[in-house]
Amino acid sequence: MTDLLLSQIKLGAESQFGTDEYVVNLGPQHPATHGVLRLIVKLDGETVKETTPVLGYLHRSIEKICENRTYPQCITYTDRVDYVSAMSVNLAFALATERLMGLEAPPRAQWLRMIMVELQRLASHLLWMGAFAGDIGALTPFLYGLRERERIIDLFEMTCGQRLTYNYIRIGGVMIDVLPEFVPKCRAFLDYFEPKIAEYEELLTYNPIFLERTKGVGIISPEVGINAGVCGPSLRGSGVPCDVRKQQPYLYYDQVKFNECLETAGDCWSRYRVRMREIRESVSILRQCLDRLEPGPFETKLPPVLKAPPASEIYSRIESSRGEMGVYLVGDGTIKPWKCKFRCASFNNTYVLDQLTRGWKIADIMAVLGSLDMIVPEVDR
Amino acid sequence: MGSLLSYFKNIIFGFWNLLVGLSVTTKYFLSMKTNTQQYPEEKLPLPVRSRSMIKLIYDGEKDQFNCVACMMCAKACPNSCIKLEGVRGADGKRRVTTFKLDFSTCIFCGYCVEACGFDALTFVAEEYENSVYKRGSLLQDEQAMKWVRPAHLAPKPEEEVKAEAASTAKAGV
Amino acid sequence: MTNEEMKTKIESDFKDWILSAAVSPQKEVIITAKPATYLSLCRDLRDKNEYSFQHLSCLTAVDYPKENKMTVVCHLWSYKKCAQLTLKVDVDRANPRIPTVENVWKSANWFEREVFDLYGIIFEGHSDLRRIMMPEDYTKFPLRKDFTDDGFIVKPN
Amino acid sequence: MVHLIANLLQQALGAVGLSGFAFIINPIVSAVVMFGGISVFVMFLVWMERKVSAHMQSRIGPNRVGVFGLLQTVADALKLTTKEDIKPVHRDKIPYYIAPIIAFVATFAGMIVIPFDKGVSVQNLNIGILYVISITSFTVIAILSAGWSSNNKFALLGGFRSAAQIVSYEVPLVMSLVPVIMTAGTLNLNNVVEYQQKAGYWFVVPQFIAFLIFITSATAEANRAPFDIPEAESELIGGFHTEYSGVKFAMFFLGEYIAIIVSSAVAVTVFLGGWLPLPFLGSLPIPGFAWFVAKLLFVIYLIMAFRWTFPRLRVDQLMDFGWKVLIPISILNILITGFCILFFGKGV
Repeated sequence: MTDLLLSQIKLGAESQFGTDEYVVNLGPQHPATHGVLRLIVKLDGETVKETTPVLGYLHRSIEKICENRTYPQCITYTDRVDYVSAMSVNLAFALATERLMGLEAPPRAQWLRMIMVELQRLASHLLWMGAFAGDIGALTPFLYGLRERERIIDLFEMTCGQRLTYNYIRIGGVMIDVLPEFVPKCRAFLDYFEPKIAEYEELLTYNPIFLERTKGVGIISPEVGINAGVCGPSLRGSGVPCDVRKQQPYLYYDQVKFNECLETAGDCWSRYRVRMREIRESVSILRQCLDRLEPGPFETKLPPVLKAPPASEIYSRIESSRGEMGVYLVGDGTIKPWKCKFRCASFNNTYVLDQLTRGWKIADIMAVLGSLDMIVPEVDR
Repeated sequence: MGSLLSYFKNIIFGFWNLLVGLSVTTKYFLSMKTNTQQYPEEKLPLPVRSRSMIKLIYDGEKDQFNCVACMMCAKACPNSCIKLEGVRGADGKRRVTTFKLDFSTCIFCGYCVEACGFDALTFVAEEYENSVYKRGSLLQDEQAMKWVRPAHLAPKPEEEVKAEAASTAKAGV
Repeated sequence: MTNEEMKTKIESDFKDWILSAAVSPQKEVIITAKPATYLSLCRDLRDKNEYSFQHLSCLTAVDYPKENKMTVVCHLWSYKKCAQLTLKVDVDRANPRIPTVENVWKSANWFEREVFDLYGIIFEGHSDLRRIMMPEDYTKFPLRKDFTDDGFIVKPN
Repeated sequence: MVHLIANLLQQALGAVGLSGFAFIINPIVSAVVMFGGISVFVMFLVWMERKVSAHMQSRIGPNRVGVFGLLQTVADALKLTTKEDIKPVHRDKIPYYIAPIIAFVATFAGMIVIPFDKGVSVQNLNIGILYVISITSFTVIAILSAGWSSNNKFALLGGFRSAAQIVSYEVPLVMSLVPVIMTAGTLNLNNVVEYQQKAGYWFVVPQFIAFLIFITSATAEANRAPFDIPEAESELIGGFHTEYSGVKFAMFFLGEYIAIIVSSAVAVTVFLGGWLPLPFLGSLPIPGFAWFVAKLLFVIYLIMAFRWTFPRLRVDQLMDFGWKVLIPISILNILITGFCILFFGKGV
């Protein structure tokens, strides 16, 4: 009887009931895709066979828009390239334009830029930490992260009047000098913030469930990572020293002391560790910057009309919160860039998602996606 | 035996770290500290630099707008959302006649306010409740944007500003 | 290795493969490759120990309708040497075809898809050349300078 | 209390000469009273969960409807009942409608053997523990059929996960109770408490490991975080109840909370001495019912704290944890308890 049943089942499997891939659409509306990323996931039971990211749901053609705007006007759009870390993109574009036109911002502006960008890195990493923990299922760190991020954003609002899209770092300097109470407030924030980092680590770092979920999951080997263009903290988790701040110093990063945070395992947990350590490093950079901030002008005198030299081009890179942020500008002697390309870290980091998740479980997609710190506006632009 | 030992060690280590995590949340639960602002009842004071709403400054004494329709704001705007016209008045100075700002495309970058050389446009921090029910009502004209500057916000004379800058420079911030 | 040194070194190493090499006023080494040897040049730049440009930082294209060409621009970075290199290759605007560098740098996969999507440059041998940003049934190439569409407004003033 | 009312009712029935119908009337009355009481308690628990999570996250939580937002859940329930009932077109009709009912009834039925105070329970079954465990595991049928019938890929995955999870966590759940049953020598929940009273200690002291295992597997049985993989929000959106809305969703929701109450109540009865007062506080004039509720709230707080502190396990890790950690340890625990009974004549 049993044999008969078994044979029938076998026969059935061959003849009528062929097995098929279980295709699931994660997104574009999904609680864990950080925006409108769509993943077409082919599953075998719970196991992922293939992940295909589908981009473009947030494509706003910022590069085309920038070709039709003057250089200063473009900066307002760079805010929207990566709205979680708008200062970094502001800086990337401003530095590229300055290098294209041979301008130099005064020292106070440079220090202010560094303070702002590092504060932004803190804010971005805090949001990332919360979102990553949320993807894995812990909801409380998200609120803790936002609570501290709120204070950073208050500092930004005090300085430039906006909370998300700042338009603060301008060509040849910054928009406006910080208020006199900014420096003490910033120091007070750092004093308040430092013990909080330990709290996040207590909640997550050695939590056994967190370790289970992240250790050994989504391993990027250094070779694959470099070849696939992974950058920033995600690649540093694999032990590749790729910090643009160290490799190609801009602003005054060669004058401050900080360590490049490296981990070797290349899994989600390493990437988490790299970012948590970067938060500490950023705090130390911020303290040094605040110490060295000296009075002076906050912007250079710009020509009344900003024109790029004809047939000039520049590719300028900075280390944004998510990794390498490059801006490619081609000038044609007019007030508008002939070509403007944003090279965004998330774009390349999302590309490796397929390789990282094959053979893992569906829940690991969320862990890996979270650990790569991708932001959809940056991917789609 | 070693693996058995590490099995129990792992369990105890994991259990301990779970307790550490629980202690953090329990600490916050018991402290009952909250960071919430109950918005309509509690309103936070906004920083003076807040880019909340763009207003057209109206000079109550002279009974006219400060704007002279020089078009600098319209040129600076990345989205071309400012449309304005002006005529030459009886005193020989240009005055604005129509000023239209389409807030549905405005991104509050602040370039118009910065470009204005006549102290005619300004951000008003307090007016941040700007949502409307119809898209059309976001297209505001000079009457809707009219704003008389209160006395305490009047711009300081130039000497005072310079003295202040010098004093902050001395303080070293 | 300074920029000038690298420029002369590249000029001597690959003199048959490149059209020009220069250091721009913005202090970047810019070389223009011949389309026929573009792929082997990329491979050598990645593999040769004195270059080891293992990181394709950015790949994009620029449209020059006046010269009737489009230029594919690769920005390479060497983690070992801390050096940056701009590699250009011109393609015909009417029939834009160029071999893919996907097999040299994996990251080129999406970069080239994006360039195909927005400029219409066909990368021969690409494993998955589909539109990436625009809808799949879209027929135009938005970043070309002669692009027009119904909803497209060029900013006034 | 239930008995009091039932007795009153019986007398009333006897007065009008209908005492023969008492066997029908009694259960109905108990059910109505239980349902009312439990519903109110669930509403309180939802409010409590929101407040607990809010304060853990330095928020305020609901504070608009009623005093301290106590009526927020009432408002939410009202909203749920008035919502449009959205049904997937190609659903499997019968399981789709039955699933929320089973989910609710199966957990609710577990309540009837819980002794809230000395001798106060709807039915004093002599196989109480066995009954609770077996009736609450019916929820797996509900979740599986909900996942299957809603014709949604995420729901189906959630249903499968739930089947695997509940089946494997049933084992440590039972096994953690076995040492207690061995020591007390009874399956009757009332008698277990009475044993603890007689022995002078609660079972949590000698059987602390069993208590931990019980709480863990009870959390898993109730599909609560960190074991909420059937409805894992960040992966499966809502899991098995993705396609349920309105009252049907409310029933699932109610079922989940009742499951928490039932398992916490069993934990309180078996490990924390049920209605017994705290040590050294026995002389206080506090009724046993209050002690019971206080302990219940403590256990429920623990389960809530788990949810708002820990990340979620992956499905295979969940199985690993159940089979490789909980079950071996509970077997070891049973063995040790057995030896102790054998050699010392009583439990550890």
